[in-house]
Amino acid sequence: MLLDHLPALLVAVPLTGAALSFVAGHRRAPHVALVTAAAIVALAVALVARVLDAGPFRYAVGGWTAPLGIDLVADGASALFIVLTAIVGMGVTLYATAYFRTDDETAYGHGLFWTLWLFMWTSLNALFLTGDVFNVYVCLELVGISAVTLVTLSGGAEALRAGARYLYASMLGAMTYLLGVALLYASVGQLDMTILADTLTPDVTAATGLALMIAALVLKTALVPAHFWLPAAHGSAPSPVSAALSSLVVKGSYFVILRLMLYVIPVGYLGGTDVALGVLGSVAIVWGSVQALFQTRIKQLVAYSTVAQVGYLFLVFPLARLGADAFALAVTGVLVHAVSHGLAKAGLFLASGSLMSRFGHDRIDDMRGAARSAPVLTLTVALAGITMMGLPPSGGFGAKWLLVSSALAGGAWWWAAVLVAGGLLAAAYMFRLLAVLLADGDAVLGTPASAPRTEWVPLALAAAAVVLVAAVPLITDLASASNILIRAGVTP
Amino acid sequence: MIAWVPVAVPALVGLITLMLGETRGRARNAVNLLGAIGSSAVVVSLVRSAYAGDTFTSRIPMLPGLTFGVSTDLLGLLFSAVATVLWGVTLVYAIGYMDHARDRARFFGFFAWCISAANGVALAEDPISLFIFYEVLSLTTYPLVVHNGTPEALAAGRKYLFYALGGGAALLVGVAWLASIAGPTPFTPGGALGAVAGRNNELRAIFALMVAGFGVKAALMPLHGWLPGAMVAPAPVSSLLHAVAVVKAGVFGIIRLVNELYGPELATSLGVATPLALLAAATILISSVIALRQDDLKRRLAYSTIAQLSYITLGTALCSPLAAAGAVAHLAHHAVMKITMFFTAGSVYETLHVKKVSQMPGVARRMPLTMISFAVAAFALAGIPPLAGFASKWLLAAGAAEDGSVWAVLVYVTSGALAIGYMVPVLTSALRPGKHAPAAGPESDPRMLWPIVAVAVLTVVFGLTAGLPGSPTHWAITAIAPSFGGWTP
Amino acid sequence: MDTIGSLIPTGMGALRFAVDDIAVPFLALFAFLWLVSGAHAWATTPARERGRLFAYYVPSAIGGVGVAVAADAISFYLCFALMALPAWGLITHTRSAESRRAGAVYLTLTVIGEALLLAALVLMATGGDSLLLSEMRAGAAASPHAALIVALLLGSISLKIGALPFSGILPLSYTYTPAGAASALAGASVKVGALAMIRLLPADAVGADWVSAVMLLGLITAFGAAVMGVLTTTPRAVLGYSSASQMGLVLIAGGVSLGDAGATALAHGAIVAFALHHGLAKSALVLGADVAAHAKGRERTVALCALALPALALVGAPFTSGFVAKYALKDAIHLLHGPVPEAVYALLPLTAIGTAALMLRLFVLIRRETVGDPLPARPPVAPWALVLAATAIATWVWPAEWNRHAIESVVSPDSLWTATWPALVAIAGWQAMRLIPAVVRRLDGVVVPGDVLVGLTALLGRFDDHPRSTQVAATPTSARVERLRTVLTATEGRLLAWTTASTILVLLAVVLVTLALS
Amino acid sequence: MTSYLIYVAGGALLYALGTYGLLARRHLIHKVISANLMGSGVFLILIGLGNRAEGGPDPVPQAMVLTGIVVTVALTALGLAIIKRYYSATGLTNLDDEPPAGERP
Amino acid sequence: MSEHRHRTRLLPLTAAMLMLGVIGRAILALPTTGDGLAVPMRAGAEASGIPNVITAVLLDFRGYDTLLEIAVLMLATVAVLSLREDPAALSRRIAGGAGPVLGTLTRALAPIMLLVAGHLVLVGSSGPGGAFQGGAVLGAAGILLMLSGYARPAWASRRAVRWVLAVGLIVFIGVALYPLLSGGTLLQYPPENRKDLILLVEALLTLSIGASLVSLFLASASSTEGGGRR
Repeated sequence: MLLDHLPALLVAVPLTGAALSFVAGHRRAPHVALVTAAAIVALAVALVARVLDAGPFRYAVGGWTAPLGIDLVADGASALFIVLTAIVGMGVTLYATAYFRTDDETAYGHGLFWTLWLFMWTSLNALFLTGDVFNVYVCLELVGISAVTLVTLSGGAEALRAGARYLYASMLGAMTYLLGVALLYASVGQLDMTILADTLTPDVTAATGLALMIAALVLKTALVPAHFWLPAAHGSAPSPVSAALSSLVVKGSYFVILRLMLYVIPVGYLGGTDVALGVLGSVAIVWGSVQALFQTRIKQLVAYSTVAQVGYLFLVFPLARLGADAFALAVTGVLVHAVSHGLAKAGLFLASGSLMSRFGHDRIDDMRGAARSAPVLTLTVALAGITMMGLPPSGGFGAKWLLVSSALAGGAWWWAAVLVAGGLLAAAYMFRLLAVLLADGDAVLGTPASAPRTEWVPLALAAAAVVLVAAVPLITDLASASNILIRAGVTP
Repeated sequence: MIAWVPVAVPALVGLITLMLGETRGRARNAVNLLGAIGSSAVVVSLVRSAYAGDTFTSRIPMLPGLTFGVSTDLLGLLFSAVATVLWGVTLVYAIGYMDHARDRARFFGFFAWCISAANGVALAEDPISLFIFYEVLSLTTYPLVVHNGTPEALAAGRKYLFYALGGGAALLVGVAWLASIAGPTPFTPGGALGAVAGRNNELRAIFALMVAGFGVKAALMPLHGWLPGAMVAPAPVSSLLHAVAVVKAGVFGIIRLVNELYGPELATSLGVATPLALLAAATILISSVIALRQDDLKRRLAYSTIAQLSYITLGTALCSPLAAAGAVAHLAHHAVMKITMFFTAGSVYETLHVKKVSQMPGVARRMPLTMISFAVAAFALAGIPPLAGFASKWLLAAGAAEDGSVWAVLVYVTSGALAIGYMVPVLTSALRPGKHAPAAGPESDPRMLWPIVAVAVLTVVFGLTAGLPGSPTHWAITAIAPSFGGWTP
Repeated sequence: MDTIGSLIPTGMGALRFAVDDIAVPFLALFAFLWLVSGAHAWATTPARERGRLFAYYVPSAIGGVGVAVAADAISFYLCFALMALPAWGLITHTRSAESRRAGAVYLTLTVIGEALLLAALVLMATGGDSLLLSEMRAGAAASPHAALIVALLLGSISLKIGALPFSGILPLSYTYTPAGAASALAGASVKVGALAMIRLLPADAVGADWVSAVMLLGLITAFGAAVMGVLTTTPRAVLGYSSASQMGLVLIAGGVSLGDAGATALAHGAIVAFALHHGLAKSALVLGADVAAHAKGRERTVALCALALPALALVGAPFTSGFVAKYALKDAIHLLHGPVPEAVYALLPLTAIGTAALMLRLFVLIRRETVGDPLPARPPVAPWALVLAATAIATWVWPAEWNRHAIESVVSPDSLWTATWPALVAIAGWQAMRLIPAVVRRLDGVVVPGDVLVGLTALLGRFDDHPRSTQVAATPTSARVERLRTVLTATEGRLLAWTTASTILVLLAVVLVTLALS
Repeated sequence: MTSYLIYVAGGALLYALGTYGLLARRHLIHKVISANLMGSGVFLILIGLGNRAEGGPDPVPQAMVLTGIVVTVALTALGLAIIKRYYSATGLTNLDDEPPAGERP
Repeated sequence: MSEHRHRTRLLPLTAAMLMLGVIGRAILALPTTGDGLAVPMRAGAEASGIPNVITAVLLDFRGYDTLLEIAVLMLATVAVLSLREDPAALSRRIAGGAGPVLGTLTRALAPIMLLVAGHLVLVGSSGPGGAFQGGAVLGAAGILLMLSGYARPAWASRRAVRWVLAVGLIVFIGVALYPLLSGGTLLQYPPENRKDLILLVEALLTLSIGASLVSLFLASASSTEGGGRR
């Protein structure tokens, strides 16, 4: 039965696509990518249906179950992230067919965007599915190498510098993570997450290893103060790449943290790490927002917005120790947030890219009057902004509501205060941008030939984020079908 | 599902308007007017049902343990009817006013969305649904505030957002907190918090948070700062949104909060109603005095609005049935009065480019019908019988007196005096001879003139029919009665 | 529950009008005066200004007539407002700066008065179960807010009738008003205050202290306004202060009416008497002064002679309407005991000295006055003559209790002397003043119309004409924001530098490990 | 004293050395080499700790190291390619995000 | 690239030392023996019939890691190719003149290197060796041929080059998916043709890896410096 092999196919299909797109050459690569993307979307939807139907399931690669082999784990959370990746990926692919259209064969990495992008997609899917901590390392490096290369795709000095920084950060993260795995394995002698969860006993070496792994993943997720590589990388990459990086790549490493912290590691095993992550998340919300507010270039602003939004993701950890109700609400909330931010940020970055190419520059203050000549893009920015701010009826609101409820249910109002303040700060920087776009100005912009794809794709993504609250019941079901909640024995 | 119609139709109209684009003006006007007429008809039929005791409720499941629902109760329909019917009137006016403006698609689209959100606020069946619509209203108003795109408008927009979103945040915390201790709490006349009645300090804090949230739109001092600035928006926006839909959403929230969430009894016993009343009273007096000193006509009207909104807040906070009914009635009455004035201000500006009171000499001769309408509304606002404002003010003051809150009576009458103080100079200035000669043709675009006359007539009619079945006063009394244990006047 | 129901105004159906005993004299007075004054105004106003004048005059007249027959709170308040507010248009008819200022003061005080009235009405309505004035008044004594109600009513009435310290409102409103309109204001409009006393002031609701205080206030107003009037320089201002002085006497009656029910009946009689007497006489004076001012030679002399009749009436000379009114008042006061009523009773005749002085001053000023603006037509004599006739007859023939005592005692030498000597004293004093011309000259015009209210005028002027526009202040914060931006951006720049950032990260890893092991 | 500790200690030292280099060296290639040092350190630790198994070395760490080496090679290749391209675009051999060490105030 | 003096930086040094301390503490806390997964792995290897346990882990138990590892390698190649400055770098022969010594040496060495590569692949299942080792030797041979100017014809078509680079991965995926047809899971080779399949994959991987290494070399040899003298 093909459905049983969904985890394998979700890795194999994009990987095949990547290899074939490389062979196909830069003219036919987009077609390969589109076909692959369509196939992944279908597979992702099937996976969601399967998980909702039958609950989480494991897939023993090579027929060897853990601890001998590597198990892929498909649960509600991984299905959710995979379907998010599929939707955003489809959008990015469509957008890219217009964005990278050029007659210059050498532009954009000699047309190798498609191959790199499909590699990245592969690695993200693999990352969301893997149940093995060492396999995570390989997946992370796949993500890292493809992401770094994609950042440098434009070949400009700034992009190269950003790529180099990103690469060094990746190296540092990779080595730290591997060191952590080495220590963990030396102590526990297991690599499978489920087995680890069952066998972890208090131990210095294991705790050190896990803490180092978390630190490495925090770096890859760009949580303040480890965000140093993100603004430059996301800001100087081509727009489809920025979109994928901001909305998906940081979620990849975050997903691993989520599984480690809430599934593998028992509460209190790592001492105050969860609270520390929450505090760093709060700092990220404030610092990222304030920096976003002061950016003068549009993609820098959006990139710092990612720094801030990533902060929310880490509030789940302190909330999760506040009791069963708070746990379930927090996990559901953070999943909703990840999805809504993924959609909205992709839309926002793609719209920024379209704005930049229509204006021919990226200076926010010189984008006056965009609302008149580029209404669809302005609307996209506005819709994405609604989600960033967490205003109803967006998914961001659903997430904020759940997280605030979790904080209040756990009696920890200060986290609620952070969440609310974060929404206001997001409003500050989003409306700084919107105000300029809505300002009176007579920017006469040419209509791009590829307008439908460069305008309606971002709009669709951002709009999806705004109406996401309608999909919250679905996300709640997926959260219930996630191993994290099943293991904790709670339902939202 | 019929309950969603007042929300859905304007939303759909807004969407179509935006998609039609800038150039297809005729289609845009047709869609908007048809939408307004259609949803007005639906609202009227809903009102008839509600009077007969049939309310419709519709819910959509949303977050875990959370539904998103609307209910067509009489109280909500009052606000909804005001917003929807006046939307139609304002549309006619706006089509005239915006005749040569730019970005009309954006304007009318967001305008319709605002009405949709306001209707949602009116009909929301629980605090969470209300909060959602409330936030949507904040957002959809922003493009209208900054519509002109001037630095001034942008600054005003920034300020508006600062307040609106700050208030929204307070409201969010309040609503979420309430939900976390009490679960779903659909609005129930007389109060919905019986289950958690003992947790007094938490309930007080939640009340304060929610008042802070609603207080922003209700322009309760010191949360009023955005409103005068927001007057840079085009006149139809000031008229319908900053006199009716948006600001009333705030006071309507307070009405729901006091009467149907906490209930007058709980609000009184918690001791939260009196501070709210005092705040409202202070707002009334201070803003009236400030209004005296405004030369810019729209700013003067804005400060007047701040005072009048607090009439409603004060009436609600007194927790007396008569005052509460008066507050609800004033919601409708103030709407027609203030919209008349803003229409006038806009019309005068658009026709003569006069926006300051001191520039008005001669206007009365140039635009007699317009200024007569203004005078009617101004006197109504000051509470001169038999106009609309008097009826509600009488109820408010009588309720206050019945409650033993003599100070509130004095506040009401004082502010009535101050209202004359800031309204009459407008009239006297307009009556003075000035540079504007009587017009040879029509005094202004008929699409602007007749809506003004229409709302002025409504002002008179509401006053003359006050208390008769179907009048806002009667409606308000019927709607508010269940909150006071089936009280009947 | 039903008791509250009637408090809710149910449309226009709630408005009740009734021609009852109280209404009749006022209705007659108001209707007559507004008609006759209107005729005068019509004749003396240039055709192109008539529309503007009567746009205010007619509503005011309707309100005035309506207030007389209003039987419930809403209609009373409505008609009160309808009468008082448009009067602003009459006062500012000339559009001069002074008139506008006067209008502003008038409007301010009127509006405050209305606010007080409304508050009182609301409180009275709440105590009882009806909006009918008669029942509200009857029920007010039982209201927990009785004292407040009385205070509010007295405040409102004081503003209307120009009791001290608001006496200036009357001269202010007459001085710049065209004669016909001024006649209506002085004769009728002010009397609404008297009507309000009867309709609204509850008997036996407050203690004797209140009665005394109000009576004293009335007495002081009677004297004070007279003094101020003498020191002004225009006939209208004198007439205005004279009105205030006379209304002070009415206020004494109003104070009496606050006492027990027996005194109230008499006091009400006195109030009606004074209303009729003063309304007609003052109207006659205003119209007559206008006629006289525009007359020449013999006509002027005749006019001045005819003008003496209402003047004497005000002084309370025998056989005049004033004689009747004062008798009624004395009867009412006489009923009360205690130091204050007795003192007031004793001092009451002295007020006539003040009035007499005012009248002398009026004649002096009219004679001094030169003809002002040429009128389209000479002021008509007929309306004036009608009012004169009414002044002479009305109080004597009115079928009521309050003039019986006066009619009975009109020929008694005692009463004749009482009515005459104050005038003689005043004349004597007047002559005496001639001996000190320097002082007289210095005092001439010490009081400007409006006295203390002029200060208010200045204040209001700011609000009315050219209010200072409140500009949105330029954002002073922008510099601070800029500095903040610099600091934050620099900090972020330093944080982003590779060595710092990666070191922080390694340290973070160490911290996390430490936390994990703690 | 057990022999595996020698490898492990050497690995840890290499790792620390590499860490310092990656953090503090300004030249881009120095950084890449430092990262490789770190990698070698981890590999040594892995192998060393794997040798604690009784009855022959644990094959899993060895497999991990083999995979790790390939990944590190890939990273190094990419790093060198970027550095080269960066150098030809800017003429710089450092990230240029901070003043040279000697000029710091 | 210019040299510059390096001054010891205190903060990074502290960080590195702290890291050393962290590692040290963790390691010293470990018991001196620890089997990890050694026992089950050896048992599994015996059961599956692969003599070399490391090979069993790499190709069988954790074959998924290896699949992704191959992906990493190809990705790195693609990445480096995307970063090349000279578009023609891949299809252009390094214009190198092989001197007489180098020419002779190359001619002698190349076949031997090919043989060695083949051998390494074949023994990979039982002893040290395998695709990576073979690929490395193959790549070295390729580079040698490039430098000495003998390999021109092989690089005539860019499409062909791409196929060679990708074929290893593509076939690996194909073989990995092949068991799905017969009801197995990903990478669960059917026992009957297990060995052949692995050999096929290894062989093609060797080719691809070798080609990758050559490409990496060529891509770096840009037109402005290095081997691209013109």
